[in-house]
Amino acid sequence: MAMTGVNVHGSYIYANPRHGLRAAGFAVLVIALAAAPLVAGDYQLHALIVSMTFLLPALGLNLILGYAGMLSFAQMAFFGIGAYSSALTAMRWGTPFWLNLVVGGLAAGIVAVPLGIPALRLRRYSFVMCTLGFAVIAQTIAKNWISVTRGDLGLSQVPRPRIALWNGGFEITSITSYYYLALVLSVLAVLAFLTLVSSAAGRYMIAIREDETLAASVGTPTWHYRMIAFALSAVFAGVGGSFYVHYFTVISPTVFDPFYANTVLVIVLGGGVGTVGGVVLGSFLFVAVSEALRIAPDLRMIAYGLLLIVIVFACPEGLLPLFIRKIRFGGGTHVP
Amino acid sequence: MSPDPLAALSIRGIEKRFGSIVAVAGVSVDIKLGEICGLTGPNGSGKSTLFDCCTGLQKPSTGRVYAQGLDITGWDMHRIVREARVIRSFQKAVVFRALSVEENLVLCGQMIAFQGMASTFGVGPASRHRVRRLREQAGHLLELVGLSHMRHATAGQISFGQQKLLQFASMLMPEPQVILLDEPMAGVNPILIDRMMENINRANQEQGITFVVVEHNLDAMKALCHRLLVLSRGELIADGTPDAVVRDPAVVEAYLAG
Amino acid sequence: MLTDAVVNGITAGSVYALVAVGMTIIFGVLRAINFAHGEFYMLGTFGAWWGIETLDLPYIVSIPLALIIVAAIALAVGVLVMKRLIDQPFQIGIVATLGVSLVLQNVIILIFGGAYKMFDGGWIEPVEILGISLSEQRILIVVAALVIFGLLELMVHRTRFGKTIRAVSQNIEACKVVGVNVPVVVIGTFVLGCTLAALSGVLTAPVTVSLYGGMGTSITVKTFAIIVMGGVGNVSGTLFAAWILGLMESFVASYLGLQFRDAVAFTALIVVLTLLPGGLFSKRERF
Amino acid sequence: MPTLTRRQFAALTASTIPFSALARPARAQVAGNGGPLKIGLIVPLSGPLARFGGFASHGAELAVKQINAAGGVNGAPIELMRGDSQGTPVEAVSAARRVISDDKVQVILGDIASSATIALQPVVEDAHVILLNAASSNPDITYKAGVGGYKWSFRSYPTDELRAKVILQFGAEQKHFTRYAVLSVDSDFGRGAIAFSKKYLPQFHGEILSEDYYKDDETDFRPVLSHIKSLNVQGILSYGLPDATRLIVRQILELGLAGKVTLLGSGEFTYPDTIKVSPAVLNGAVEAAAWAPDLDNPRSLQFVADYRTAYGTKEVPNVHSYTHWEAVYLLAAAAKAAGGTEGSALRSALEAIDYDGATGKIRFDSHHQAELPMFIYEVEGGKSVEKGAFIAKVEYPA
Repeated sequence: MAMTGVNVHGSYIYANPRHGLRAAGFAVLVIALAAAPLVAGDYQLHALIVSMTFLLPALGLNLILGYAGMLSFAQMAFFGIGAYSSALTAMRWGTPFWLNLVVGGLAAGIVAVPLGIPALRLRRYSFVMCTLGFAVIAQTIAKNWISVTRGDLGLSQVPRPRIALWNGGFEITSITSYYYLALVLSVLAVLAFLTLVSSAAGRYMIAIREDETLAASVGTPTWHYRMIAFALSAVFAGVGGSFYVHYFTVISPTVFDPFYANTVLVIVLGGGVGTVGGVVLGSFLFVAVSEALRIAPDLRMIAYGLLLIVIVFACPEGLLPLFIRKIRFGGGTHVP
Repeated sequence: MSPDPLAALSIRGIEKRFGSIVAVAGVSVDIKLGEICGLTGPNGSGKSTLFDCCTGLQKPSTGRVYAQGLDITGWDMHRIVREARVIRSFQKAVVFRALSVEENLVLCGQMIAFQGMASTFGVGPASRHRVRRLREQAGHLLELVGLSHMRHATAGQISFGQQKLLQFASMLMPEPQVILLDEPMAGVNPILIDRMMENINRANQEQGITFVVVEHNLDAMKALCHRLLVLSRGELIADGTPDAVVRDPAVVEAYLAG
Repeated sequence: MLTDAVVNGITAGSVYALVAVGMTIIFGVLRAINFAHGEFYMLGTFGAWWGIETLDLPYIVSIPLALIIVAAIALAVGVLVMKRLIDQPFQIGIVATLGVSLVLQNVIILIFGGAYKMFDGGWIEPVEILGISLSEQRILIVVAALVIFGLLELMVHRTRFGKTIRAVSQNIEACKVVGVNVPVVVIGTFVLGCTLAALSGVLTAPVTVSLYGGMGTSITVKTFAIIVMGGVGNVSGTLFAAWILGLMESFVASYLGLQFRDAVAFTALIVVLTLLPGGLFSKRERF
Repeated sequence: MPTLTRRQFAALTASTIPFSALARPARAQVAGNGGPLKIGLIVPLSGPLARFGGFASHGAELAVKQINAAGGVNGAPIELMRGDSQGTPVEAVSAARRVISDDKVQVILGDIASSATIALQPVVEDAHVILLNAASSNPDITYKAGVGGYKWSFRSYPTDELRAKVILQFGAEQKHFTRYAVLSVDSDFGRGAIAFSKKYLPQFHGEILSEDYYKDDETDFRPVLSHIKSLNVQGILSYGLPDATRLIVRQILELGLAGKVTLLGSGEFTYPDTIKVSPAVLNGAVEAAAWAPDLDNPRSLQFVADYRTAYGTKEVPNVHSYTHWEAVYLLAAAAKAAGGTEGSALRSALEAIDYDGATGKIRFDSHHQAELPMFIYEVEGGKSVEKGAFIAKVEYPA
C-alpha cells in the first residue's frame, strides 16, 4: 500500500539478475537477434530497429514508473531533447557518434534536474500533469527557437553515425549496420539498466515504489533517489533520441507529439512494468503488432485499439508474466 | 527542562495540533538507555502522533526531541534513522511485499553498508562483498527469528505474523540504538506473540537496544516492559512500573472513559 | 481590448468546463484518467452533424439526437470497459482508455472518411454586448455552462444518485460494504460524464465549424490540466479552473501570440501545482 | 530571386492538350521491364492529419481506377499499396520500408507532412525507389534533391516561396495594402510561407504588425482577432488549414470585422463551402492555390465531376486530391515513356518528362522540382474569380 506516489500493481517478478533462466533467455534473445539479418529483409530489420529505438525511452519510463513509482509523460520530451542536442552537436561540430550519444543523454539528464525540483514534490496526477505540461513547453520551444532548431522546418540531413576505428572508421549507412548498431546499444542499455536496478540504489528505488514512508524509515533519502531515477530515466530517453535522429536523419517538433509518448507508455505497461524482460518484450511486440496490422491500413488503428483493451484486461500486469507462466507450465522450469 | 544527554530519547514539551485538534498536548519524558518502555493508552490518545513526531514522519508544532543529547527535532525520517540510530515500525505497512524475505533484510542493512549515496551505485567486487556480508547477517537474523526456511519467499506472500517477525528482524539489520515498535503484536497469533517477545528481550539483553513499544495487549506489556507510560487525550497520565501503572486510578478511569 | 480578452476567456473557459466536468466526475468514482474523453466530445459533434446532414433535422432537434447516440455508445463502453476498471491500478485505465480512444476515433474515420466536414447549424449571428461583438451561440454556451453546473451541484448534493457518486468517490470499499451497487454507479457516472462532453461538442460545433475524427485529442489534454487545477472530483472547482485557464490563454493569445498559448497555460499550471499541490479549489488532495 | 513571369490564364488553358493525346513514342527500352507499375501511397490515414490523408488517398485511388479501366500502363494495371504514416517520420519510414521491401514498389507517393517526406528521402535513395511528393511545402525537400543530393526525390507541387510572393504582389498592386497581420498555421507550411513573405515585404512596401501561429487543432481565434482588430490592419496573411479557415471566418464575423479586413494567402478561402460560412467576410479574399476545384480547365473539371461521382457529391476534392490524382497520371506517363518500370529508366523518364497536367506543363528542373504555376483567386460577389496564373523559377541556395 503506497502512501505516496503512484500505486503500482502489487505482484510481479522482482528483478533478480541471478535468475539463471533470465540470463539464459537474454542470451538466447541476443543470439537470435544477432542472427536476424541472415533471414530478415530490410523492412523487418527496420521494424526491429524501431523497436530498439523505443526500447531506450521505455527503459527510462520503466525506471521512473516501475522502480520509483511515478508516471511521467516527459519521457518523449527528453527523447526529443536528446535528439535535438545530438543532431545540433553533430551538424555544427561534426562530432563522432559516440560523443553525440553522450551529449544527447547528458542534455536530457541535465534538463531533468530543474524540472524535477518542483515536479517531484507533487504526487500522482499532479506529477503526471506537470510532466505532460513539460512536453508541451518543450514542443513550443522547439517551434519558436528558430535560430537554433529551425522551428517547424526541423533539422534534416543529420549526419549518419561514424564509427571511429584504428583504420579511420566507417560510416553507418546500410540497414544491416544500423541494425547491429541498434542491437549493441540496446544490449548495453539493458545491461546498464539491470546493473542499476540490482545495485543498492536500485533496491532503494524499489523500496520507494513499494512504500515511500516505509522506505524512508529504513534510511532511504527518498527525494534524492526519486530525483536520480527521474534524471536517469531522462538519460535513457536522451540516448534513445540521439540514436533516433542519426537513424532517421531528420528531427522536427512533431517528436514531442503525444503519439510517441503513448507508444512508450503502451510498451512499458503492456509488456510488464517493473520488469526488464517485460519492457524488452513490450517494445518488440507492440512494434511487431503495429507493423503486422499494416495489411489493413483502414482497420489498423481500430484493431490496435481493440488489442490494447483486450491485452490490458487479459493480463493486467503486462504480457511478460503471461509468457513466464507459459514457460513454467510448458517446460516445467521452476522460477523461485 | 534541559535534555538528558544520556537518555536514549529525551522528549521535551512535544505538542502537535491539527487545526483546532490537539493530538499531543505537551509531553515531556526521558527514555533511558537499555530500557524496554511500553507506551499505551486508549484509541486516539496520541500515541502514534507522538511516535511520528519522534521519528520525523511529522514535525511537532512545538517542543523538541533529543537522542542522546542530539537535537533531532524536524529532521527527515531517513536522517534520524541514519544519524541518530532511532528506527521505527509501522502498524500497517510492514514489509516490502514485492521483495524476497532476504532482500527485505539486505535493504534495511544498506544504510550502514553503503554510507554515501554514490556508493549505492557501485556494482564492483567491493559492493558485491558488502551485499554478501549483508546476506550473511540476514541469514543469521532469520535463524534467530525462525524464518530461515522462507528466506527466498516473496515477503508479500508469507503470513501476517511472519511478516511482523520479518519486520522485526529487518529493524535489527542497521544495528540501531533505539527501536520504536508500533503495535508489534496486533493481528499476530499467540504462539508468534511469544516468539516476538522473546526476540525483543534477546535484542535488549544481548545488543543493549532500547525499545519503546506501543501496544494494547496489556498482558504482554506487563510481561515485557520495564516501565509503562500511559497517554490519555494527548497527555502523559502515568509513568512507572507496569504493575503500579495498571493499578493507577487515573489510568483505570481513562480506559473506562475512553 | 481588455474586455475583449475577458469575454473571450470566459466563453472559451465555458467550453472547457463542460468537457472537463464530465471527466472530473468520472475520475471521482473511477480514479482513472479517461483518455477517450475528447472522443465523446467528437462523437457529439458527429452525431449532430449526421442528424443535420443525413436526416435533414434542424439543429435544435439534432442536439438531443446526438446526446442519445453518445449516451448509448458511452453505455456500451461503460459496460464493456469502464466497469472492469473498478479496483484496478490506474495505469490499466490509461491503456484501456487509450485503446477506446483509438477505436472510437478510427471507427469514425472508417465510417465517414478522414476528411473534415462542415457543421451547418446553430445561431451564429453576431450581437453586440457591452461593445463586444460575439455570436448568439457563444452566449448560449456560457448560459448552458452556468445552468449545467448549477444542476450538477444540485444533483451532487441533493439527489440520491449524486450522494452515491460522492460516497463512491470518497470510499469505494465502504460503499461496497453497505451494499451500494458500485458498477452501476460507475457506469451511470461514465454515461453522464460522456454525455456532458458530447453536449459541449454539440454546442460548440456551430462556432468551431469543422469536424473530423481526430478532433478530440487536444481537448483531452486541456481537460487534464483543468481537472487537476480544479482539484479532481470538485465540480465547482472545475468551472472556475476552466475559466481561469480560458482567461489565461486569452490574455496570452492577445498580448503575446497564439503560438505561446499552450506553453504558457501549462507553465502556469506547473506553477499553480508547485504552490498548491492539491489544485486551486481543494483543501487537500482527495485522490 | 526568382524571375516571375505572368501569363494570361487563357493562354495557359489553351495550351493544354487533352490527356488522350499525350501518348508519345516510347523510348528505346524493352516494354514490360520492371513489371507492372506499383505505387506505394504513404499518407496519414490515422491520427490528427488523417483529415488530409483521406483526400490524397481518394485522389490517387481514383486515378488508378481510371487508368486501369482504360487498360493500365504498358498493358498492365497499376497497383496501389497504401501505407499509413500518421504524419510522423517513424511511421512513414516503416510504411515505406514495408511497401518497398514486401510489395516491391517502384515509386513512393507521399507524404503530406514535410518531416515525414524528408525522412523518406534517404530511405528511397538507398533503395533506388522514386519518391514523388505532391503536397509537402518544406523548401529543403527540393533544395536537397536532384543536383542538391537526393537523386530519387521529386516534387510536383509549387513552392511556397512563389505562393508568398504572388500574394504580396497581388496585395500591393491590386489592393494597395501595406498593413498586414499574420495568422498562419504553426507548421513548416504556415511558418515557411511567412518567412518567405518577410523576404519580399520590403519590395512591396508592406509591414507586418502582428504575428500569430495556431496549432492544427486550434478552435479559438477570438483573442488574436480582437488583437488584430485593435491594430487596424488591411490584410491578414493566412497560410493555414482549410478547416481552421472556416473558424477564422466565422469568428471574424462574430467580432464584427467583416469587410474591414481581407484574408490573403492559402486556406481554401474561395471554395464554395468556405464562402458559404460568410460571404461578407470572404468578399475580396485572395487565395494562391496550386489548384482549385473551379479551375476553368476541362481536364480539371472532369476530375472534379468524376471525383464527386466516386465519393459522393458532398465531398469536394481538395488540392491534395487533385495533386495526388495528377501525380498518378504523371507516373503513368513516365512509365509509358520509359517503356517499363525499371527504376533508373523510370527516373530518367521523369527527369525528361514534359507532361501536360490540368494546371500546366510539368517539367522537373535540376533539383527535381516541377515548375508549376500558382493560381490567384479572389472572391467577388460571393463567387470565386480566377485572377491569373503565375509561374517562377526557384532559385536555390548555393
